[in-house]
Amino acid sequence: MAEVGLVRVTTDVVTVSDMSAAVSSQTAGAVVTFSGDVRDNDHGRSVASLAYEAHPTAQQILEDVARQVADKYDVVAVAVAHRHGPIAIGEAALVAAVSAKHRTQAFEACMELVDEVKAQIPIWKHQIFTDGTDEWVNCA
Amino acid sequence: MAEVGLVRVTTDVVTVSDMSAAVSSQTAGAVVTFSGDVRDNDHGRSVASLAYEAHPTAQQILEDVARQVADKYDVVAVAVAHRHGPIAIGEAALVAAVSAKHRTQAFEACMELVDEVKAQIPIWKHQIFTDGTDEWVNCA
Amino acid sequence: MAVTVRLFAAARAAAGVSELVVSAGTLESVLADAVAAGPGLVTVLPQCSFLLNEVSVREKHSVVNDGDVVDVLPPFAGG
Amino acid sequence: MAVTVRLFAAARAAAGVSELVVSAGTLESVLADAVAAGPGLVTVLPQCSFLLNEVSVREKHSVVNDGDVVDVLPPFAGG
Repeated sequence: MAEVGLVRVTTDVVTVSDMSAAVSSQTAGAVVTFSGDVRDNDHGRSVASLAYEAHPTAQQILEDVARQVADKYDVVAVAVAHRHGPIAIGEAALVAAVSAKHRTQAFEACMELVDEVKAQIPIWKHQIFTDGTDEWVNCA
Repeated sequence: MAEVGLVRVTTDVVTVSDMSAAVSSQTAGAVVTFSGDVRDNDHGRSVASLAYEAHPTAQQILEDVARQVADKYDVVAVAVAHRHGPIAIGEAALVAAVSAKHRTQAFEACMELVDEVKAQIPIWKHQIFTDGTDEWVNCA
Repeated sequence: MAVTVRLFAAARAAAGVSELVVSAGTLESVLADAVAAGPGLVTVLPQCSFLLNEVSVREKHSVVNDGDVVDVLPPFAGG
Repeated sequence: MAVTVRLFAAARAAAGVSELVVSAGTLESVLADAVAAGPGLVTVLPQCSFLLNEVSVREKHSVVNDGDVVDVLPPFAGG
């Protein structure tokens, strides 16, 4: 049974190195990581700054998603972290890592982990553009 | 057109951090990395030590593969390194990173990069088992 | 006692406050009271999902008792 | 002059040497001479691919001239 190595909703900087270390294992031959980084533009508009807001249940839901993916795939360990609060352009908002004996499982589980976190985690993204306007992403 | 950030056949330690740094970009929202690490067992046999041997054309072929993947996918940058010489258990033999605007392209390009490197690079793996026997992998 | 309505992200921005206190009733009556207290909510609510005491609730006729907490969640945008 | 045969990985291990010098001819004759010089090669060669001056060569009747280099490549195992 796969291990859930590290799952964190945090205001601290999150890094691929930390996630990778959290899933490292002598039995795993393959480690796949994902980093979703904050960009300075969105749909052609220039982003000045942004922040994420997390619901109090976000940590629990992130743990549930990690457990589901760990149970579904033939992997060794999974780890995932989502940052909230203000984030500087270029820094990571979401980082994930999966280790497995074989690379196909590691790639597939990491893809699904990222997809499911993005679908399920109760977190919101607020962007302030360089023209002074702002937007809550996905909220028309 | 995607950038080929760093391509290296080397006896030095190779790390996901270096590859990730080599593909980092303000325009890329997603970075996917792969690390293929040396294991202490193979098909149930205990591995004491191992080394990779590289053909003189390995660097050129790795560059060709990286270029092909960079041209095929809608990505920002790719980087890949393969180590040769003796490698300690737990260290990486092959590391790769792909950055892209969107995660699907980053995952798909990184998977294909790793598949193609494994298929095309003229490198051989020699394992010495704890029982004193040895094996050239894939050579019956 | 009464009911606490917690507003997040775009819902908080639209209402101008992060919490409202309204009367017990049904989810429907609670949300109607919330819109009365924070009229800006009217454009955001149709996109929102809701939690009753941190458990998802979809049925507008669900009973909301004194002491309950209703969360108003705009569409998520993690990652 | 003659032809240099470079042996890699399992091919080198089987022959006990990393290079052999044989006469010009065809790929087939070059490989036959290599097996004569390093009999252990006989079990490895059927799995190998070959380069002529670092370009892939498949046809056994390809001409190999004095000064050419033939590489014997066992199945790759990178990654």
